[in-house]
Amino acid sequence: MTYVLAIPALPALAFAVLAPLSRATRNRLVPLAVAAAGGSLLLSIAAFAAVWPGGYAEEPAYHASFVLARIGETALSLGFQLEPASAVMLLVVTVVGLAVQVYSLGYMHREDRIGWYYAVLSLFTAAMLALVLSDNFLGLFMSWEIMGLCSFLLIGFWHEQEAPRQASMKAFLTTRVGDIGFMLGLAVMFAEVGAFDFATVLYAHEWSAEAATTVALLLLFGAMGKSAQFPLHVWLPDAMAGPTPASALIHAATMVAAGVFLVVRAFPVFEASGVALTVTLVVGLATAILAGLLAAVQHDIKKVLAYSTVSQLGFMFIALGAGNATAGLYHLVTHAYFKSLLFLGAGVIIHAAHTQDMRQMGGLAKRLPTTSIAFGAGALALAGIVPFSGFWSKDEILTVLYHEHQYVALGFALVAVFVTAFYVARLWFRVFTGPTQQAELREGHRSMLVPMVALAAITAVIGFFGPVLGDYLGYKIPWPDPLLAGTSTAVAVAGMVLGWFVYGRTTQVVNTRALKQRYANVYGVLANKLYLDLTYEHFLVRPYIAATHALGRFDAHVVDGAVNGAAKLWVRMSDAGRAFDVTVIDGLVNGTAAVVKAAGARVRALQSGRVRGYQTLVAGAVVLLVIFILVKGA
Amino acid sequence: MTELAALIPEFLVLAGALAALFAGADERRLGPWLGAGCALAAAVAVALIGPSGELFGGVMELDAVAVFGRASIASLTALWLLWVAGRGLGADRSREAAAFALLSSLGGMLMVSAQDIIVLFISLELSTMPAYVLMGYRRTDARGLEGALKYFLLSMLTSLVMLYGLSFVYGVAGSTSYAALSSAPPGALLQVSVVLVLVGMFAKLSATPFHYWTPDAYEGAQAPSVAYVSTVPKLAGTIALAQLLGALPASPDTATVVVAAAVLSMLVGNLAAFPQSDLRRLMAYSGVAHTGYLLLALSSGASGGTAAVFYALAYAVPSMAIMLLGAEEGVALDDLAGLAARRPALAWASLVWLLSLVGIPPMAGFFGKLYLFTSAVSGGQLWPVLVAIAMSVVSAGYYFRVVRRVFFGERSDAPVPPRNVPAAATFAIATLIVLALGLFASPLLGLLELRFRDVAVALAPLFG
Amino acid sequence: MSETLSAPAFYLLAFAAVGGAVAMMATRNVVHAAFWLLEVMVATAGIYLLLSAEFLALVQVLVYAGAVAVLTLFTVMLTLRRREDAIRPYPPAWGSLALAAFFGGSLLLALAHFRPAIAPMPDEVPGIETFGIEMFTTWALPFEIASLVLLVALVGAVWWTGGDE
Amino acid sequence: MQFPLLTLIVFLPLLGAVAVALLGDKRASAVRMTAMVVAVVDLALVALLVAGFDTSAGMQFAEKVPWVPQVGITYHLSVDGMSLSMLLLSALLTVLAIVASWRTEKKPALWFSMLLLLEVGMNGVFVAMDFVLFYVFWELVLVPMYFLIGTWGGPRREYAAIKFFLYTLLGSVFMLVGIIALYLQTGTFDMLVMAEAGGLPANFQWWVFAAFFLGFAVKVPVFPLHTWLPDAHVEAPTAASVLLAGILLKMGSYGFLRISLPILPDAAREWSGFIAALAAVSIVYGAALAFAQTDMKKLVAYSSVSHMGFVMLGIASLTPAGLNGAVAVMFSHGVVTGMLFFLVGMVYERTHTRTISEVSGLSSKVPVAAGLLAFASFASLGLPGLSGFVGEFLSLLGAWSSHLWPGWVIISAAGVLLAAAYMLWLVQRVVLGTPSEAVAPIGDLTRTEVAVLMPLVALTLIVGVYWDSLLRFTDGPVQTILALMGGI
Amino acid sequence: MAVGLTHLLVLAALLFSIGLYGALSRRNAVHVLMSLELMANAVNINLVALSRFLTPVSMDGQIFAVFSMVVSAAEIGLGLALVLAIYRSRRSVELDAVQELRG
Repeated sequence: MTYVLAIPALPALAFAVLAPLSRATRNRLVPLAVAAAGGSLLLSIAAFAAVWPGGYAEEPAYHASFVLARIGETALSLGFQLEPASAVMLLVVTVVGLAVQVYSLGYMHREDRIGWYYAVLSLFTAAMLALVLSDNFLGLFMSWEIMGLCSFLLIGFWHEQEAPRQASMKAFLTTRVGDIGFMLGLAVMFAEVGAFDFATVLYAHEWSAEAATTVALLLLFGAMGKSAQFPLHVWLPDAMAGPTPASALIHAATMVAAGVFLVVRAFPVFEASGVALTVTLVVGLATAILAGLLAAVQHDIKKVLAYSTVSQLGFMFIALGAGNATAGLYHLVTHAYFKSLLFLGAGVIIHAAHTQDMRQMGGLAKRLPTTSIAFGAGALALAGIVPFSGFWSKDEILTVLYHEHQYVALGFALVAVFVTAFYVARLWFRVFTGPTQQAELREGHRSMLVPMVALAAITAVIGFFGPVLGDYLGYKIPWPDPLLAGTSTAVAVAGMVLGWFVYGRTTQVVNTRALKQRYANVYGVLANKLYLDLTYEHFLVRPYIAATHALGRFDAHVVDGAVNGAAKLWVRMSDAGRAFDVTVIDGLVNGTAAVVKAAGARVRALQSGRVRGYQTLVAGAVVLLVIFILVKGA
Repeated sequence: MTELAALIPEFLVLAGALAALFAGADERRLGPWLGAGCALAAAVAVALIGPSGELFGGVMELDAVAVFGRASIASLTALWLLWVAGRGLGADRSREAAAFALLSSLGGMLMVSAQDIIVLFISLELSTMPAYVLMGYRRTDARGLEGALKYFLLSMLTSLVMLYGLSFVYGVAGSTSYAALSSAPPGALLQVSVVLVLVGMFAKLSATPFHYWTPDAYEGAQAPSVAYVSTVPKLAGTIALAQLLGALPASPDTATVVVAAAVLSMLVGNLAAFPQSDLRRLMAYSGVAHTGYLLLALSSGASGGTAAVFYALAYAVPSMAIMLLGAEEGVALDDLAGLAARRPALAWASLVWLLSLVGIPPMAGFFGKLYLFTSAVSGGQLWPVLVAIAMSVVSAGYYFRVVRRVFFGERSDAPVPPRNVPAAATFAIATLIVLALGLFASPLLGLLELRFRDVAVALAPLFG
Repeated sequence: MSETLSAPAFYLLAFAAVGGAVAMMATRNVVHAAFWLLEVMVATAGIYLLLSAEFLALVQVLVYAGAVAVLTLFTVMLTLRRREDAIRPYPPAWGSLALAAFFGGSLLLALAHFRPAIAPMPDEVPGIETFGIEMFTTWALPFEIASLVLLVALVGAVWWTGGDE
Repeated sequence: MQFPLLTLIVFLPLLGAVAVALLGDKRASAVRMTAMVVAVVDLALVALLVAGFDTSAGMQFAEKVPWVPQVGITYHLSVDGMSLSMLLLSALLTVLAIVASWRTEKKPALWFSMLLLLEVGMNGVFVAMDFVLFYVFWELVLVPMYFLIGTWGGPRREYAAIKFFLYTLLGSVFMLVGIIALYLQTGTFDMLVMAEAGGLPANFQWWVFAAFFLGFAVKVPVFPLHTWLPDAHVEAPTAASVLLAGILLKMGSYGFLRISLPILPDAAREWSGFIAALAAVSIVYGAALAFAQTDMKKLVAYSSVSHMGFVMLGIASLTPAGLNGAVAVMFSHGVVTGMLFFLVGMVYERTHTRTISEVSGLSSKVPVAAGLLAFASFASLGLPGLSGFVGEFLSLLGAWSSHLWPGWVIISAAGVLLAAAYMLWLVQRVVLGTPSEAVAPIGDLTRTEVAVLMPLVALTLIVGVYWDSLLRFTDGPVQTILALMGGI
Repeated sequence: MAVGLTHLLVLAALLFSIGLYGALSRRNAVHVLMSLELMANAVNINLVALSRFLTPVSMDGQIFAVFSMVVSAAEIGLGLALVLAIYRSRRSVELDAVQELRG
């Protein structure tokens, strides 16, 4: 089964070929990248099949590792393992990856740097595949960071403009805040266990609650950065400055889910801690609701989707926090498909409408039929409407909460469901219904539609395979409980109805502007993204920059100044040294002798030049020495 | 007769002095040439004859240190004369200068072998008196004479103080021989007289606070004279002082006096050298500073003596070379600007000398400092060593003011003196000595019978 | 020969010496000072005689009272452009006086503790013969060195006073 | 006696330096070729050494002959893996520096002979096992660097040169005191003998450690002894900057590893908390100052302070991972910062400015330079898969699992973020964006320039991907040091 | 009280101190030289007295005194020549006039 190694290797190879040659070849090598993605998909399917029927197994189906470094007795190794969870993730990544790559052929075909775009996309795919295959936390972290690099490069793809540049940096730095937690988590893990591989860390080691809590919380912090959980989510909406297909792949389907995947991987540690699970739950709930609310006030279609992603990731964290990793993973899978679908749809819409502002859109359903159908499937999945995939996985999360008797959390989760349905409806009605505002609206290119349709199909049917997937993962995913399913569907429908009521009717019944004014405080908070960016800006970034400049001055004036001051002092001292002859000794002797003319007034620096003065000094020194000796000897 | 044979080197030097004095016309500089030859021959003779026991009823003894001292004094004098033979002394005749230098060296050679205070005193005078004349060698130059007068008056004053001290030393010990000193009955008078003797030696070595004549005299003098006076008599004086201190009864108070002078010299010399713009004055203060290092070593017992002797040589050679460089290029620091462009080889040689004075390896100065600090620390003088070390960084500051001008300075109007083989040879030899003393110190130290190991006492009590 | 000296002779000579020295310092005329120095030298020669150092007394008179004093006087004369130059108003140099007093005082303090082992004078006082033998056997080398010192002084003096080129 | 390979490696450049100096400025091309050949041969000899090196054994290729037997000074050269990695770096960077400064027009003979002389000192420091010899090489480095900065540097070159000289001299004279004290205590100048013997009184160790600390910390440099560094770097010509950052700084941390830890173990333990604190401060302070710079070179210079902080953190941890990490950072920093300085120099040559705000949009104008600059930046900020990550990660690992206060480790970990901040800021401003006026007319890197950078790129990748390629050399010595320290 | 060694040593000390005072306070170079001469004289008295009372047989002190005389005579001779040379260039033997070199 060595071919498993080829799954990440193929896109990596594509990167290695494309990156240096991208400029020279423009788009001629792009098919190579697509082919590599396709190859990875085929191999992933093979790998998926090879693990079939899955279930719990002591040993992974495939395991390969090599030693990275030896430190004394300790060997740090990198390795790859194939087991059900990674096989599922392989499929998610390669499917979405291929879809995005094909879609990008159309979406990006006018770009000069399309070769570079594909190179980074391939590197990203390779890193993500390596991440899901990794058999240890170190390898996971390394791939994780490389994904961060790719994210940086893709967000800043249009680096000639200010916004993408800023956004890319913000994304990298914010996730790096989380990465500090990850790195420290690794350090603590190493101190505690002395190894990074899953087998040892998760199963062979007896975790104490404290150690487990420390590690788990640190890893969670890392996951929160990468998965854009509150309050580290601020980078994700900005990251929408990148090309839309890249957003679909990285900032919707895969990379942002890596945080969830990390928690899934480290789940035994979380379980050993307990506290960490609660924190995870709280974080998930907060994120799910707040991000949902934020999504409801955005006008930029991509930002709505971005906040939606944040919110949905919150759902995944809720599942994890509730103690069910499989449910989280399940939602990860379904979300990956439908959210990438939504992004791809948004890409077509943006191409067609030449704007991202929903207020300038409307009536697109008629002009973009295929897109609207595919987008609709995704939207319904997001809202959690039967039979689209989101329904099943979300329902599973609610079930878990119910079974775990987390009723309060369940209540909040239902609020989040409501909010989600509301903003989905808002989005839909704003964009697809109502009067058309643009004259020229064209459906997307075939290369863009095909992946969307494929993803829409998956979104439509995948929910029915939930139990099968559960079995594959070694965990039972039951069919939905009618009562709970009914409740959640009802909540969702209610949300959508509200959305229709506010945005959907041709004659505006609800004056949104009046509402905004009436609840200006609430709206203000939401419109300003909870003031988080401002808070970070004012309380972290600006003070830091100010501090660096202050330190710069400090360094130049105080630290260096101290040295220069010492040098000045030294120059003074050297003057003093010359003056020493006259001022100190001369003064001393003259004080005794009290005869040399105008001694005090003639304290010129330097040697006086007067030989009689010298003689007096010498005699004085002699006298002092003799007295010293006599006193000492006595 | 055998006793006189041991002094063949001294006779050679004397012969050189007389020959130089009476050598004919000055154009071909026969005097310096003859003198250089004799001095070199003397150095070789010293090495060939080697150490011998007591001579002339014990007033002298040619021990290893004396042999080293005589050989190095004679060699250094030969080196200096070689340069003088090449370049002369400007408008002045070089015959007398050569004779004076040789006579002074003769005094130095006798001084380092002295085992009797009478011999010590009289040879000290013999080594000093020609130096006055060399300082004021340009007899119509008011500044030179002023310097010489200051030198003379202070030197004579301190000589008399020393002589007075010596008279009491003789009185207390009942004999003028060194051998009797160590067994002299202790007492306040002995202590006082030893201090008076030290005053004389300090003044000759220009240690603070008896150094006042040094900067003025050097600045007034011609650079070649300074090159000689600042080095050879100091080397001789150091060795003589080492011998004398070795003979005196051990006294912590004496050590305190020496250390105090050492620390003061290091401070005043290094600090005052910094702002100087005249090379002679700079080297005068730097000489004061180096005297401080020497005294520091001398204050720490027998191994310190050896270290001081080594350091004195490691100081003398580059110092002489730098002053001779000043003689060729001008004594204002700015005169040296752009030397690297005009005379690159000389510039690089000067770098070697200056680095040696700073104490940068692998030059002789570094090893000198290494041995010196080692013996001083082992002698318990930790704080003075720290001062010395801090001051050696300060010294880098002013030596590098020279380096900076030599290498980075710009000067277009400077005349390039005509090629001169003896002068070039002088510089080359000086450079080689500086390097060789550092890299191949082993034979020399062997000669000095350095026994670092024996004095390598545990430092633990210091830190305990 | 006794271990003590004739007191009257000593005090007389000592008075002459110290008095001469004080007078030498007190006079404002450098020429007078030279003569007072001469007086001190002669008195010193007397003290040498008192100490049975006849040869030294002789040398003292010859070298100091003779050569040096004359030399000094010549120099004084040569460096006086006018008669008045010889006379300088000396303000009281209290500082120097204090230093000198401190020095002398300290020495006297040190001398107070000095308990030398006085050696008895042999019956036959070593005379000039012994002196000569000592000088030219044990001290032959220093003697030669001393002659070189004189040579240096001679050549040096000639160099400095010679030529006006 | 075996073939004196180490002597040859150390002193071959000296011969080269003399030869080059004798050739003189007029025969510039001969000068260059000679320098090049000597440096390349030296690198080849080091490669030979690497090939013949047995990673399972300790000190190898030893040469030991008495030098000044009266005092017990020996001519003792030897290598272990740690020395070897530094030696390789030194030989490699010298070759690259020579190539990169190929077209030096001002006094070429002096330039190349100083570069070679510098190599003598650098090589020597890493293989000398006798204190006096070590000190000789240590100080030998000062002189050529003084001239490299003072002759070919920027407008304030003389000031920067003398500042560099005096600062490091001040440090090293205190080191000399330490050496003397050790000698007097042990009666030998041989580092290895001293380390083996051990058993020095704790109080004594403390003072000697303090002396060595001053010497090494100035060189590293550790906050607050770092202020010579920015001046030196800004004024220094590119090749000198590369060697300064690449090798000279490492001499300090190498000193800690080779001398302070094994010979003064008790003091090292006692001081480790203090060193960790300074390391953490250096990391954050350096990063903060790097961020505040408007000059590219100064930014890179201050980043060195930050990176060397990780070295010190790893050393302070006194754990296998930490020490390995320290050496790894040393190596990686040499490679990566070398690369950065080369690139900044190459950009400067073209745009005649190093002001960040005046240079932008390199990527669309000079993609190769921009790509390599970005690559180096990411390596510098510690991206996994590139060499920078290896050491910093191991340092953190080691520091956490050590006795050190976790707060220092957390602060240091924050340095990873700050490194990203200033490096990305640089990338964002310089590499990305639209070409500025200064960038508009410039051309991309020449083949020679790319050739200079390629070995560094390769090393960055190799070490970053396969850590053991470096750590196999360092782990043995690290274990030896820790064993000499009496285990942890 | 019998006159003994101490008397002579005190006499010498007195003379030396007086000489020192003169050497420090006189402004005329020749006068200073004469004061120095006085000091040398004091030392010689010291030497001869010590010789007389402590080593009457070997007469080391007397020998020493002879050398001392020779040396100081030589010094004085040289010194006077120097003063003359200075006088020629400066037309003055005032020490305070000789202070061109300083610093």
